[in-house]
Order: sequence, then C-alpha cells, then structure tokens
Amino acid sequence: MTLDRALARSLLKDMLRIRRFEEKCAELYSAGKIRGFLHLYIGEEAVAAGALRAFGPDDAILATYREHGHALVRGIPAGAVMAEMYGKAEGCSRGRGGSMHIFDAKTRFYGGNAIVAGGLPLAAGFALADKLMRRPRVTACFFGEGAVAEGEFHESLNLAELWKVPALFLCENNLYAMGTALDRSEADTDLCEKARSYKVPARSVDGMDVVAVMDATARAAAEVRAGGGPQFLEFRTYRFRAHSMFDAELYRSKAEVEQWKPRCPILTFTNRLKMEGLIDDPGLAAIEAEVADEIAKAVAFAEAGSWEPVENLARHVYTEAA
Amino acid sequence: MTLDRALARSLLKDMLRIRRFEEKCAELYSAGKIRGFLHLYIGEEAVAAGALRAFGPDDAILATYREHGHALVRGIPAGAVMAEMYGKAEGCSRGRGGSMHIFDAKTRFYGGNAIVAGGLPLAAGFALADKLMRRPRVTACFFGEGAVAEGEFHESLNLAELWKVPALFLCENNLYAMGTALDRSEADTDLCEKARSYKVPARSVDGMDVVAVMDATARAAAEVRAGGGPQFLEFRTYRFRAHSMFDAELYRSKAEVEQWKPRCPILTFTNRLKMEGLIDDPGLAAIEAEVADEIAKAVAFAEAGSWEPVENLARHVYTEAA
Amino acid sequence: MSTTYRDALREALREALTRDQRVFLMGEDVGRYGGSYAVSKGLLAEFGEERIRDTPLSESAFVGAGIGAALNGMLPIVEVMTCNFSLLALDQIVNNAATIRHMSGGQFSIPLVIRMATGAGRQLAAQHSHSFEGWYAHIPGIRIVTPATLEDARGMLWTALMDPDPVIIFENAMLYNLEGELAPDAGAVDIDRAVVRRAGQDLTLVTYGGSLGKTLEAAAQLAGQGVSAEVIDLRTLRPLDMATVLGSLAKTHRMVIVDEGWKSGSLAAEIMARVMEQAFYDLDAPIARVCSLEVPIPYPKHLEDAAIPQVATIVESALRTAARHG
Amino acid sequence: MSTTYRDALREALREALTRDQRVFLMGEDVGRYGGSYAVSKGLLAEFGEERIRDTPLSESAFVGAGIGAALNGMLPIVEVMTCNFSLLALDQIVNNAATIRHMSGGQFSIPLVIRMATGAGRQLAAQHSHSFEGWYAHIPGIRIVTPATLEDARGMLWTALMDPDPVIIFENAMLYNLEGELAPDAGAVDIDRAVVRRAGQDLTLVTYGGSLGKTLEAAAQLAGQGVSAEVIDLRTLRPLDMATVLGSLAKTHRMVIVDEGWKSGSLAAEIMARVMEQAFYDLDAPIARVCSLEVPIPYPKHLEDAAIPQVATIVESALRTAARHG
Ligand SMILES: Cc1ncc(C[n+]2csc(CCOP(=O)(O)OP(=O)(O)O)c2C)c(N)n1
Ligand SMILES: Cc1ncc(C[n+]2csc(CCOP(=O)(O)OP(=O)(O)O)c2C)c(N)n1
Ligand SMILES: [Mg+2]
Ligand SMILES: [Mg+2]
Repeated sequence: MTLDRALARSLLKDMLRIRRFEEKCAELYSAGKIRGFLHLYIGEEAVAAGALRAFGPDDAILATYREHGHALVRGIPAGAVMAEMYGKAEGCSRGRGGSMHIFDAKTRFYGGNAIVAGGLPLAAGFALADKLMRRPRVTACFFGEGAVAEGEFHESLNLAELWKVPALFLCENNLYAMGTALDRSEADTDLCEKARSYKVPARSVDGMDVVAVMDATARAAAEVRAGGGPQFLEFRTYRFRAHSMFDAELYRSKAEVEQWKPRCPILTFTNRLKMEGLIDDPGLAAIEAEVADEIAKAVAFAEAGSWEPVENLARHVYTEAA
Repeated sequence: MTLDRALARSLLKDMLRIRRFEEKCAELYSAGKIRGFLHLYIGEEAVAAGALRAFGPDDAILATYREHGHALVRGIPAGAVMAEMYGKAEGCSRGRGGSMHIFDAKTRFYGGNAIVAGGLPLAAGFALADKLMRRPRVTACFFGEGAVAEGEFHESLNLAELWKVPALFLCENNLYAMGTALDRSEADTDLCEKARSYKVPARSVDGMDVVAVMDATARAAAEVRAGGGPQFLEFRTYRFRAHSMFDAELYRSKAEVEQWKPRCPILTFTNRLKMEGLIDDPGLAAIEAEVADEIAKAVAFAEAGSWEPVENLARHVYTEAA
Repeated sequence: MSTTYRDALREALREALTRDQRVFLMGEDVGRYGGSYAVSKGLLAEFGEERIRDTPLSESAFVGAGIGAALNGMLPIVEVMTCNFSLLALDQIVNNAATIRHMSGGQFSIPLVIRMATGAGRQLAAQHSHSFEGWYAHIPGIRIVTPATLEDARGMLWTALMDPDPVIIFENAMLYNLEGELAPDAGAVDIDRAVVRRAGQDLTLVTYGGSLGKTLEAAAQLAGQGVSAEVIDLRTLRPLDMATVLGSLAKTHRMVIVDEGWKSGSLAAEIMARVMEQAFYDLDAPIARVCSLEVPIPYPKHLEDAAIPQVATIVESALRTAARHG
Repeated sequence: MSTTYRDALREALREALTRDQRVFLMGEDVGRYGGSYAVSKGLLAEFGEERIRDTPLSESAFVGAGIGAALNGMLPIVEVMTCNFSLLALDQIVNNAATIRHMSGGQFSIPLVIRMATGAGRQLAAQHSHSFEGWYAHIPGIRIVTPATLEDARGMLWTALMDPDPVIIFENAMLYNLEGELAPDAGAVDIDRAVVRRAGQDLTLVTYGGSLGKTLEAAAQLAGQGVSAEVIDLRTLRPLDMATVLGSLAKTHRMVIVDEGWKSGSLAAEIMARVMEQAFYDLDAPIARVCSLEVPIPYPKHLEDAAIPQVATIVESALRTAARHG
C-alpha cells in the first residue's frame, strides 16, 4: 500500500520511541536505576508499533514481561512507564510492578504478565465479557512463541473458538524462548497450523515490516470485531538483544544476530520512506529530537518521583473499604 | 482379515469377560459392596480387548478411572481386580485405590488415574526412559476424548514427538466427557488433526470393531517399537451406561443410546463369527460359562478377602526402611 | 421451609443470576449434566446457554477466563468440579487473581467467585478426597469461605459476589444432602465474622465446613460427660476472624481445633500459632488439633474413616484437653 | 577449596550424572542456555543432549514426564526454573508423584528429584518472588529439602536421588552467589536431621534456606547485646526433625522462627503448633515468628526488603522474646 506522510512518520516515530526508550533503559540498568529483570524489545518494534493501531480506546490489551513497547505505543505516558521501571510511586503501577508488570486502567492495558502464557486464559475471558455484554470490542493478547508450548495456549485457543469470542491472539515469534530455539521446543514449528487445529483463522506476517503488521492486524481486528470469532497472527521477528540482562547468549552465534541486523524494522522502514520520498534527513532528525525530548522528560519525571512509603506496602492486597 | 478360531474366541471372550465383570460390578454397587465412583466400560469393550494384544509383558500400560476392562485383558487376575473394587487387602492395590486406581506391578499396569489427562505426561516420561535405556518397549496410554481439551494433552504430545519417544496414545472417543458432548468441548472435533499439529501420526479407527482395533493398534505399536516416534489412535466408540453410578444422563436421549446398541461390539462380533462359522451357540455358551465361572470365583475371592488393618493406614506414604 | 444444602446453593445461584445481568456461571458440566453434584440442575433451562456455560476440561483456561471476565466488568461464578482438579488452575488463581490488584497498584478489581467441592467421606480415594481450603488460605489477595450451614450455603454467594476481590467458596461434598429448615426470606450473610454455633464454658472447639456437624455432635456428647464445649464455626478461613476465637478462649482457656486438612501445615496450625502470638497467657493447656492423617485418602470405608476427623476422636481430644493442667 | 553455592550444585549434578547412567537432567534452558541461574552451565557439552535435556515451556508435562521416567527405572532430576512456575505442575506433583506409592498399596517407587529456585530479594516482583517450600511441606508423600550451605548444596542431591521417594530441592536464589570453603572430598549429606549452626543458651532461632545467613547475622548481633542465640537450620521441611528443635528448646525455653514464606499458614506456624503439642511446658514465652508480609512481593527494593525477613526484624523479635516473661 502507499503510505501517507503523516502515517509514515507516526509509525517510524513509534518504533523510534521504543528503540530509544529501551536503549535508555539498558543504560539505566547499568547505572542501577532499573533493577530486577529487564527484557528488551529491540528488534521487534514493528510489531507493537504496527499492531496496536488496530485497537481503539475501548479495546483491551494484554501483554507479557517484554511489554515496554506496547505500553508506549498504547499511549501510557513515557514518564509513567519510566517511573514504573524505577519503582517510583508515580509509575503506572505505583512502582510495584516494575518492568514486567506495566498496568494502566486508563488505556485498558492489563499487564505485563511474567508467567509465560499466563495472559491467554485471561484474554479468552476478557473477550467473553465483551461478547456477553454485546460490546463491539476486541481483546488483543500478545505473547511469545514460547507460550505456544504451554497447555494454556491449547486450552485458551480452544475455548476462544468454541465460544467465538472477540479475541485476537498475537504471537511474537522471535525464534527463541530464552535460549531455546523454536525447533527445539515445538515438534511442528508451524504455529499457524496449531491455531488452525482449533479452527482459529491464522496468518503469518513479516514482523519486521511495520506496514505488513499494521495491515494484517487491522484486517484481523476488523473481522474479530465484526463477530467472526478469534483469530491468530504470527509475527516473524527477531530479538537483537539478550533475553534479559542476565543472559550470556550462549545459545546463538553473534553471526546469526548480525545476519538479522539488516532486517532491522527501523532501518528498513526508514530506507523505504526515504526512497518513496516520505522522509528526509532533516525530517528524521526532527523525529529523533522529539523522541529524545520525550525520553529525557520521562527520565526526569522518574528521577523526580517518590518512593512509596513503606506504610503503604500492605495496601491494595484487598480492596479498601470506601 | 480372516480370523483363526482361537483368536476369534479369545477376542470374544475378552470382551465378554469385561461385559460380565462390569454387569456384576453394577449389581455389587447396588448391593453396597462396591462404593465410591464406578465407571463402567460397557459398550467400549472392543477397545481394550483389541488394543491390548499389541503389547508384550515388558510394555507399560497407563489408563484412566474407566479401566477395569484394560486391567482384565492385561492379565491382572479378576479376583485381584474385584477385591480391589471391594477395597480388600487382597486387591491389586491392596484395596487402597478401588475402582479408579487399579495398579499392578507384575503386569506393568500403572493405573488407574482419576485426573483427566493426568496420565499423559507420565506416559511421555515412561517412554523416554525406555528410549534412553535402549529398550524396545512401548508405553500405551489410554484416555478419553475429554482429555484432549486439557493442556496436558498438548504439552505431552508435543514433548513425545519432539523427543520421538516410543509412546502410543490411545484415545477412547465415546463422544461424551461426563455430560459434555465432544462438539461442545472441542472447537474442532477432528482429534487426529490435533495430533498431527504436533506431527504425531494419527488414525481414526472404528472402536466398535475389535478386529479393526486390534489391527490398527498392532501396526501402530510395531512402528512405535521400531523407533518411529509416538503415534495417536482415535477409537470411535460409545458408552452404553451412565458416566458413573451418580449420572442421571440428562444430556443425551434414550433414543440415542438405543441407536448405538446394534453396534454393540460383542453383538456384532458374535454375529460375524457365527456367519463365518467360527463360533456356534454351544461354543458361545461354553465361553459364557467360563466367564461366569471366572467372575464367580473373583467375587468369592473378594468376599473372602480381608480388610487392611487400620494400623497400616500410614504405611507406604513413604518407602519403608528395609 | 425445609430444604437441603444443595438446594440452598441453587437458590443462591438463581438469585444472583436474576439480580444482576453481569452474573454468569461456568464450569465443567454445570449445564446439560446439571452439575456433578446437581447444584446447578435446572438452571440451564431457566437462564440459557449464555449464562450457564459448560466448559471443556480445561481448568486453567476457564478459571483464567473467569478472572479475565471479572477484570472486564462481569461477575463470574466459576465452578471447579472439585478442589482436587483446582491444582490445574492454581497458577491462574495465585499469579493472576490474587496478585493483579496489588501488583498494579490497586487499579483493578477482580469480583470473581470460584466454587469448588472439597473433602473426603464418599470413598472416592486419593485423587478425589482432598481438603485444600486451609491450604489455599495461605495466599494473600483471595478470600476463602466455607459454608457449613443451610443459611451460609444460601447466603455466602451473594456477599462473595459483591466483594470486589476474588472469593473461593469451598463446599464440603458431604454437606450437599444436609437437610433442614431455612427461612423463606434467607439471603446474603456476613462473611467477615466467625460464629459461635454452640455456647459453652469449659472448652472451645474451633472448626469449619464439613467438620462442623461432627464437632457439634462431639459437643453434645461432651455435655453428657459434663464438659461444656463452645463451638466456633470459622466460616471464613482467610481473613481469619481471630477476635471471635480469642473471645471464646478468654472464657474457656482451652481449645481443640477440628480441621479436615492434612495436619502438617494445616489451618489448625495457623490458629495455634496466632493464639500463641496473641493470647498465650490465656491458655490453661496446650491447644490440640484433630486433623486428617497425613496420607493420600484411601478408598475403603474403614481406612477413610480412620484418616479424617471423627466424632470419637474429637471427643477424645477434647476430654484430654479439658483434663490437662495449665 | 573456595567455591560458590552454584558451583557446588553443579558439582553435585556432575557427580550424579557420572555415577549413575540412570540419572539425567531436564528442564527449561538447562542445556544450551546453561540454566537460568547458570547452575548447569557446561553440562551439556560434558554429558550430551540425551542426559541434559532442554524442554519446551510445559511445566506440567515435563514434571509429569520426570515422574513417569522415575516409575520406569530412571533417576531423573527435573529443574523447574523457579518455584513460581511450579504451580503449573502441581497437579502432577500432588496427584501423581506424592500419591502413587500409597494409592497402589506400596508397589511403586518414584525416585525423582525436582530442583527449583525459590525466594525473593532480587527485585523480580510479584510473580517471581514466591517462597513456596513451606507450603509444599503440607503434602504427604514427598520430601522437601532446602540446602542453605555449600556443604548441603553439594551433598543433598545425591542423598535425594538415593531416596526412593520424590524429593524437591528448593534453592534460594539469593544463595547462588554465596562463596566459601568446601572440602574437596565433600559429598552426600544426611537429609534426615536438622543441624545446630550456632550454639547458644538463651534463645533458639529456627530457620532454613535463604534465611539462614540473615539469622546467623542476627545471632551475631544478639551476642553483642548479651543474648546467646542458638541457630537451627531445619534443612528438611518435610519430614520435620522436631527432635533437634525440641532439644534446643529444652535448653533455651524460648524460640523465634524465621521463615520467608507468607506468615499465615507458614511452616513457622506448623513448628509453633508442634511445639505446643509436644513441648508446651518447655516454653518460657510464646514463640515468635518472622515471616514475609502477606503481600505479593513488590518490585522496589525498599518495599521488597520490608516484605521479607531481615536481620533487624529478627534481632528485634529475638530481643522481645528473650525479654518476655513466661
Ligand atoms: C510459566 C513460565 N515458565 C518459565 C518462565 C521463565 N521464562 C521467562 S521468559 C521465558 C521465555 C519465553 O519465550 P517467549 O514466549 O518466546 O517470549 P520472548 O521472551 O521470546 O519474548 C521463560 C522460559 C516463565 N516466566 N513462566
Ligand atoms: C482434571 C479433571 N477434571 C475433571 C474431572 C471430573 N471428570 C471425571 S471423568 C470426566 C469426563 C472425562 O471424559 P473422557 O475423558 O471423555 O473420558 P470418559 O469418561 O468418557 O471415558 C470428568 C469431567 C477429573 N476427574 N479430572
Ligand atoms: Mg520468543
Ligand atoms: Mg469420553
């Protein structure tokens, strides 16, 4: 398809926001400002940036522990996300969740789930609620290809199709689950075939191409919203960084990673836009400047944030009496 | 295939042993001699009778709570099975398991599992052990079609195929899981397709035809034993009785059950044998007499059995020091 | 009016389904089969398939779906056929239902109710006889209730549904046939307080769920032997209403806890620990507990009986405790 | 020789794999990745893919497969990456591993070892910080061990493998980097007995696993304040070695239990209950417990610290208990 200039810029900017935000996170991790597990999405930005455009404010998003990108694109303010990474009370989860547990009621962003496949049953139920209430909403559930081996994938896809609920299952196939390559975890690496064994319509999409992701998700979401039942999309992508900050990457070669680098979704999209005359170097620099500014402000916001008082630790285990 | 007389007689006798044994069990349940849950296999006899011939004494059998038939055909003495149903110390599980938990080390019969799909992960591991030890053995795992919806099915089939272990997954599709019809529990009712989504070779077999069951299982077991990896067989069958003694059968009509009755595996096989001249009425009567005798002795054995002393209750939670 | 525990539960379901369109029931065989313990019999015809939903055998997914539906505005009631199978859904219960509120900084409520049968006594053997309610009470973020009477069977569901947090209702399978009188206008009950089911002076018997009947029977026998036992029904195992327990202890100074869970790590242990922390000097004798023997529950009646609390063992333990010097 | 807890565990794995061909290790990322805590790093190269088996993300199936393999003659070691994920496999552990021996009348052994990381302290937040070892200790039919020292990290595995019943080894994740001296000939250790890690007169501190270090540190601080604390490392949480615990209590008459599990229904509660049952009159003061706060463990350091036992809270509790009158 041909892109208009505004959309092109916006897609590129979203990818850059994720990339630069996470590069900053990696830095802040080294500086000890961010702790615990930090899972970077670098290399996979086209998926969040392309897919999330398909959803409106009433739709619900469920993601994994590798969800900074989704949070930013969904519209959670970068400051609130960064403050969450710091563990500050101004974070979107009041700092309690950290990198892996980004939640935001306003944008209907329901985590941030650190149990692999833990979000899939939730998604089936989310979508069921909308169906029962006759609300034309879609539940978008992101997960990695590692989740496909878990029983929850099987049970949830079956349930979703059996009940024809408006859920869209979005599999980010980056070829590895920690150190386990897909062909070492699935007897049949054709993930769409699996979805189809529940009669769930399924498609594979080039997850390094933000436009392809956007188009495929828009189409699938529209069909799901129209009441056609759940769908499954596989985004073929690649993670450029280690699984987490603790990962020594013994399981893949540097050469393999380098081979993927030319397919970097930001690089290829930028090239395309340049070729099509949709962006030029000053335009690019302007985006980078805006992004840098947003991130600098987010860091400042997080730095200026406060620590939740220890007295509040036991609050919100249960609902507090009004 | 043409049957020889001895084999024909033996197959028929095995089915009759199950049928008469369970009819007796139902009687004994009414009399209060058997308690708890009792799941009858009546109508499905061709599966156990036909399938179990494929396995030798070194193979391992795992079954469900609907396993009296498998236990008898596998060669656990009817007396030990009946004593188990009574809860007597002479039962094959010392009476502790009852109807749902028949175990027998001698015949390598590993339960008797009352958690739906609970045996599938075990089977993958059983077979893995044989593969690692280079033993040409097969692990046979029986389960109902209801188990297919559980995550354990998905995880176990994937693991088995990924590791190419010598397991044979034997699905007894009697169309209902308690009161839930297959098309109300599976978005796609083609169970073989599911197995194939893990690359596990799969076939559907008429589970009301003891010879078809025998042939299909023999072929599959031979291939599994030869190192070809796991296989899946679906036996299409039907349960004539209620799910358990507590089931009011609200979920299916009497007419539906009656429609299946002419396909009774014992009836059809007897007719076939008569037509082929492989059995006559006196021959049939002789089998019935042998079976009646075996069951009468089993009941007498169970009746004469003893109750395990209460002092032994806590034994065998852990291995006892030698 | 005369009714049963089962019918009282069904009335509660019917009321909830009628009162609020956000309520629906789902679980294995709750619809066509009528519920494995016939609790939901007839509801499918009355409320239709959308609201009485049979699920496939997929405990993790349908419990998780209940959590998701609750997060998205519904008031789901999920039936897990028995607590024995709930282990398959435990990840969803612990890591999602019990956790999302706190982990998200209090942004989300999960007004979910999970019902499950619990307990031994029907000769269903090792994989169908667990009493996990006390064990579940270890988990912060959920509430555990154990209706032991017709009133509570009738009334706890609505209260639980109105609780914005997840509540698990454990129904002891031996109670379904319990018969008795129930006021025609019986409705929601408080689930914050334990209740004194029988007043007494000499000794406090603390129990809940399936053991209440046995404990009351033991108290009656003890009265015949000159020991006046007060019987407390905890009703809610998490959070525990220690005020009622300690109030009784302040009067009797002696206590026996009856709890069908396995002894080690039982709820009974927790109550003993709390008494030690909060009212040690009120004790005239050590607290005793009557729990299940630490074995997978066996099938034969005599062994099953010997494995779980019985009237005789309760009486025996109470007499010993009453006689002990502090 | 100087080593770490992690290396000691690896040595134990290496020894087991070398000594017995029936031993194999399986779990998520134990092979190519080297183990999520690098415990099995290098073992794939040494022992090959058959014996160091990476599994898909399928906790229920691969734990169940371990049980099946053990039933069929192997000595499997299954690594569940962390105990947080073990809930997905709990049905297999409870309903098969812990149950088959008893339910079959003693016919079958399941010589399986399951290893899992446990505990908080690394800012991994609510879904990655559970301490479930005390909770698992409720289940009859399994043994629970918690190596807290280099010797035990090195020695418990082989003993566990030789146990014909299933053993779960909980490795506190904060211990992996623990450094110290280990005898070059260190080998299998007894897992039946608790151990006195520091002798004392005034007070008994009972603990295990990740809290041992903090408790010893607290004891050192207490010594500075004139309180002589004896420190007991339980080592095995099921079955409990109460003889060692009560032996110490008979001397000190006062006790504090340090246990990273959530307080309600903690292992600490069980020990308090057992002391009440078995040695009530030895107590000069109520036993106190220092447990985790009943919250999903939050991410920020200051809140995580506040949620789990710390040296200061142990010292404080010990001083209060030492000062209390019986
Ligand atoms: C149930 C469960 N098991 C194991 C883990 C540990 N773990 C965290 S991420 C991960 C790999 C997941 O891979 P994938 O689903 O492909 O997502 P990716 O990290 O590649 O985005 C593993 C094994 C976990 N968090 N949850
Ligand atoms: C995990 C689990 N969930 C629920 C049950 C209760 N239950 C026992 S048998 C059964 C139906 C199983 O159907 P299927 O697998 O088709 O076997 P069949 O009884 O038809 O032989 C159910 C739901 C159980 N035993 N285990
Ligand atoms: Mg991946
Ligand atoms: Mg069936």
